[in-house]
Amino acid sequence: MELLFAVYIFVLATFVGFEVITKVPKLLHTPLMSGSNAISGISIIGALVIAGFVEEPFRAMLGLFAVVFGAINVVGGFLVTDRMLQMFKRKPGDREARRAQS
Amino acid sequence: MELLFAVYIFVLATFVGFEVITKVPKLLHTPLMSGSNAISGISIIGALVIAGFVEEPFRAMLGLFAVVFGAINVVGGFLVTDRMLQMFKRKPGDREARRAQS
Amino acid sequence: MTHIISELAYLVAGVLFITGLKWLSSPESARRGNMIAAVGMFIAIVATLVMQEILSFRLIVIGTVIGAVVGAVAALRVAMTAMPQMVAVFNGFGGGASALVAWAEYLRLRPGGFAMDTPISIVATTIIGAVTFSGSMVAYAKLQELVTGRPIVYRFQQASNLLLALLIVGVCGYLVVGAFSTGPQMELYIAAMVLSLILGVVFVLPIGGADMPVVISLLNAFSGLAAAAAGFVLKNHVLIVSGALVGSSGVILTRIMCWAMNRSLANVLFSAFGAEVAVVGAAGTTAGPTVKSVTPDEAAILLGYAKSVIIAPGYGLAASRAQNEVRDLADALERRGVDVKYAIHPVAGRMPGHMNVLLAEASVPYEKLLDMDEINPEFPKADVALVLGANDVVNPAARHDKSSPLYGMPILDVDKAAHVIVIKRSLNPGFAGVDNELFYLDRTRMLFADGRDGLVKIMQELERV
Amino acid sequence: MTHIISELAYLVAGVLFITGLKWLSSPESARRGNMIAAVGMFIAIVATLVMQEILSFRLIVIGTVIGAVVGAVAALRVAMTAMPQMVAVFNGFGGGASALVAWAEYLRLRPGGFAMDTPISIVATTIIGAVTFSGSMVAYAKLQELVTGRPIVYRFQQASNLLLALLIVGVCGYLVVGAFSTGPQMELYIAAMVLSLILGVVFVLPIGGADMPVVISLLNAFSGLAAAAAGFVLKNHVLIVSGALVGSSGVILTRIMCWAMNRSLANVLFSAFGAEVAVVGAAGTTAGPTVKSVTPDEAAILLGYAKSVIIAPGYGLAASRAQNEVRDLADALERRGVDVKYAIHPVAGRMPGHMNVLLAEASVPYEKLLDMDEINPEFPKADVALVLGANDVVNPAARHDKSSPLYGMPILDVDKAAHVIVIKRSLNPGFAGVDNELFYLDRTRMLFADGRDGLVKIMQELERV
Ligand SMILES: NC(=O)c1ccc[n+]([C@@H]2O[C@H](COP(=O)([O-])OP(=O)(O)OC[C@H]3O[C@@H](n4cnc5c(N)ncnc54)[C@H](OP(=O)(O)O)[C@@H]3O)[C@@H](O)[C@H]2O)c1
Ligand SMILES: NC(=O)c1ccc[n+]([C@@H]2O[C@H](COP(=O)([O-])OP(=O)(O)OC[C@H]3O[C@@H](n4cnc5c(N)ncnc54)[C@H](OP(=O)(O)O)[C@@H]3O)[C@@H](O)[C@H]2O)c1
Repeated sequence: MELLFAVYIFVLATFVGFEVITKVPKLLHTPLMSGSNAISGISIIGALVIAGFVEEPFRAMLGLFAVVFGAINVVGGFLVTDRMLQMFKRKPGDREARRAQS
Repeated sequence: MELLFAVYIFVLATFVGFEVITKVPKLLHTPLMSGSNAISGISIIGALVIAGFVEEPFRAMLGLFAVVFGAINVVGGFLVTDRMLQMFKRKPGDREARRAQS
Repeated sequence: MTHIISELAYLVAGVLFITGLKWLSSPESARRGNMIAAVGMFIAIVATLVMQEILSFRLIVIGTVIGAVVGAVAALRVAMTAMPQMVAVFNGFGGGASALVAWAEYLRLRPGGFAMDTPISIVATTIIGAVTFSGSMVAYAKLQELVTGRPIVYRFQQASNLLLALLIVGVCGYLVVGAFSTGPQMELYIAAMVLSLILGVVFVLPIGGADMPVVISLLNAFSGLAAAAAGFVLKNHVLIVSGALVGSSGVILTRIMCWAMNRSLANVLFSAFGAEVAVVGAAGTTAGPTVKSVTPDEAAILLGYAKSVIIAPGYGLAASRAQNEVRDLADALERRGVDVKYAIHPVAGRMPGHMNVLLAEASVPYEKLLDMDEINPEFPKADVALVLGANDVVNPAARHDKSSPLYGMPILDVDKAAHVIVIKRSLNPGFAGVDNELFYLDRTRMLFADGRDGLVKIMQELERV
Repeated sequence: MTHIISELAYLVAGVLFITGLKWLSSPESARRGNMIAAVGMFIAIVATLVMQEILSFRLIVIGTVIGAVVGAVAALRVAMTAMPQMVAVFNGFGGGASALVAWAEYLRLRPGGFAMDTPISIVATTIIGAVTFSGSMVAYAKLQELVTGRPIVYRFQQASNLLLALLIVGVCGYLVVGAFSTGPQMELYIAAMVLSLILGVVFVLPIGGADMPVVISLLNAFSGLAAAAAGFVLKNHVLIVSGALVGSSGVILTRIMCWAMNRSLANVLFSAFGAEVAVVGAAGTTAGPTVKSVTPDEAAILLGYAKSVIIAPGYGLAASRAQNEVRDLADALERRGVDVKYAIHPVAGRMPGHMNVLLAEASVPYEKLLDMDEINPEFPKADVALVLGANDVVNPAARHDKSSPLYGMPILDVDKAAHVIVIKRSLNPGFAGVDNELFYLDRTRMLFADGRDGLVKIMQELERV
């Protein structure tokens, strides 16, 4: 049952992913790549539990490395994406114009 | 847990639904309406189990009605959608033309 | 093990439903998409019959046969113009099936005691399913004109409806909270169901016939939700997946229709829109300036010697079942070298995409059916705009008259064509109940006739031109 | 109860990831979308820390701090032009984290015995994660030119790679089948991991540096799959949801890139494309007809007196970091009343959307960046097409020369403009290693210079014009 549940979720989430991603315009493909890459750092939450279980030093060590790896991926990924996206601007002054309108 | 699972599936399927449906062009909105309507007849599969459990006549009776209702919805819905879609054609002769090309 | 197999079969069914809906997004693949969804349904049904414990197949067979025959006959015999009410009926039965399933589960589970969340799911399925059932039947009756299509209004209507809704919420709350105690639970449950059936009726009664498509689409969303809720009751995941899909589809279509009419959903549901049609209309017809009418032979000349003609069909096309005649006319014009296109407004007619379905029935290739946004820039270049039983969707007041109920709705810019020919039976207003200044423009000619008759006459004259 | 709360938190995180990706589809909301996804991640992490049994936070804090600092410093200091390799590194670490998690779970679960499906999930996570890790690191090294960007080929390469892959499959099969028996399981498990690391290396080595974006995107899909597989191991649903999202995103981007280059994925991965660059290139330069070169002041005159200029940037823009200079030039031209647009080919540069990111960095408003399909009809009307360090994406051979490796790739039609100015350092070929007949056209003028230098000089001259 647990497994079935997992398969269900995987299938549905894959559908969601395909549908959502195909809507992203070419303009944003590089940020999309690095943003989704940051999301794949989610395995850090598995790593956290393992690193917290200190009773078995070797396992905890593996956990530590996994946490480091995961954190690099998550923090680096989101920050680098933000840096890229920050640069996407409309015409300068445009934002003010629109604000004034509404 | 069962409930959580159900919620997960509901949320993900809703996302899928929104993404997929927003891509359907206006041209096809009426068939979409009747096609998705046919899918909502899925409760027939709950009805089948109930109608099969004849030991409790009243429940089985409810099941019988539910099966009838569900079957009307499913059969009628898919057929009427098919009838509509059958009518959507490109230019007459177009299909032949394309077949000849490929 | 059988459990796993049936769950997998259900997953496959769900995937097929999704794929089917995806394929519905292009006219090329739409038909296959519908079939794929039907295959998904078949798989789900077979998996249920094979994998679940079924004591007797007698009732199942009887029920399925009756339902399938009724559904098939209805689906194959209904006229294309009656599609909206057909969808409403089917939809109502779907909601009804969910409600009945919930009822049966209530009977089964109550003696043994419920799991935590089941009472809520059961009650929700029952209410939503019952409202869907009775509401859809009223929508059907209105569209089929078994009762008047006009909004049925009476004093304290909204107040009493609100009271009824609150009553249902109260009963349900009691049912859920008291689910684990004894008491007159069964009676209350049935009361909740009956009250919901009544709510469905009184909820739809005050809504005008022309707003029924919105209501049907909303009820479609409801029937999806009912199926999903039934899935929560039965812990059946294919029900949840399908219900969620249908629910979101219904919500999106409802939203699109409201947008295209530039009205809020609340306005559609609660404003008894169209109740005063006669009054405004009559005023407009008697007091207004005069209009120029045209005879079929004059119209034939105008059309026959034009370089480009845009046909803007509306509800009158459906009402007079003129889809084949309009196609014949277009063909005749094209043989004469006239460029003919169709301008399709998103809410022309009485269902989303209504015009598309009708014209497709008459084998008009769908590339000729142009969306409002595409065709509007073409009107200034067109020689003749032929308005066929359309009214609100070509009313220029929507552009400039802030007091008009249509104000803000995007319209087809037929008034920008060099000439406008309007075929309708009278100067009566359309669904929104407002007069149309288009009819009084200098460049407009009215051809007062039933849509089909008018077209046939033009055709006859055209052959002589 | 805590379990339910954390599951709900995970569900919220999943929904935020989806919402974030949805918002990434418009430049207006993309930044917020990324933040929303980050919030989702934060919620998932907090829920884990609060709700799961954690014996000690020491290692967690150490690990998180180290990782966060390293990640943040790298992310904030990397040059925009080095984005591809940065993404590769991050991606590799993600895959590595999944593999390590699987290893730890293997150690934990093996003594007690596995549930039915766990061995498969663990093994899958390990292999995919390890391949992702080592493959990404090699991709990084190639792009950063720590090793040569050229395909590294040797005899029996494909055969030995295949053998390695089969060996891994064999070991894994044995591991899964024998999961419930005793024996040298642990050793075999480690062997599988090491072999996978090797596979990642040898898989990427023969792929040319310019094809790295495709590889990175594919490895991105892998890291998603690894996370999803880890979710199957841990029965953690937010891992599954996120992994599936990333997996599909990676697959789609990979497909899009292959389409845009008109090559199959297999061709990208296995053909050692670009290994013979030098040969073809040299042949082209020595034996070909002569080209007309142009001085910066002549170019400035051509540009300054044009009515409309289209700039077609390519990899050379990234290599010479000329994004600010190109913007300055465009501004200067616009001040003189010249209409300036940018033509963005989908695979110009070395990543999908590479040009967009670079030009956005220089604050070029994104409405000026026109897709290939939009801009191509404009070239015939343009006075000057300024090709800035682009080569393959403007090679007319793609249109007509069936023997060219570029044949069939859609290109920017710069050769249809009245004049073409090409800024690059030499006549050397671009990534595909083929000569470009564009350079030999009558209307083409070559400005041999580093991209940035060339632009700066044109600017200087322009001020005098
Ligand atoms: N499509 C949807 O999804 C949808 C949903 C809800 C509401 N609506 C509403 O429905 C309206 C649709 O606009 P519309 O322009 O298509 O229709 P309309 O505004 O309702 O006007 C239809 C016109 O057709 C004429 N007509 C009726 N029967 C005819 C016949 N047999 N032959 C010739 N003419 C006939 C009527 O005039 P005579 O009586 O003079 O002949 C009437 O004025 C909009 O107000 C829209 O908001 C649409
Ligand atoms: N974008 C992607 O996602 C992606 C992914 C995989 C593969 N690719 C491939 O990459 C290629 C991209 O095409 P492209 O036209 O952008 O690039 P290209 O064909 O690789 O050509 C780039 C040109 O820029 C010149 N250049 C290099 N450094 C320069 C500098 N500092 N200053 C001035 N010019 C410089 C080079 O000529 P000189 O040496 O003479 O200066 C070279 O010919 C395509 O073949 C595509 O298939 C792209």
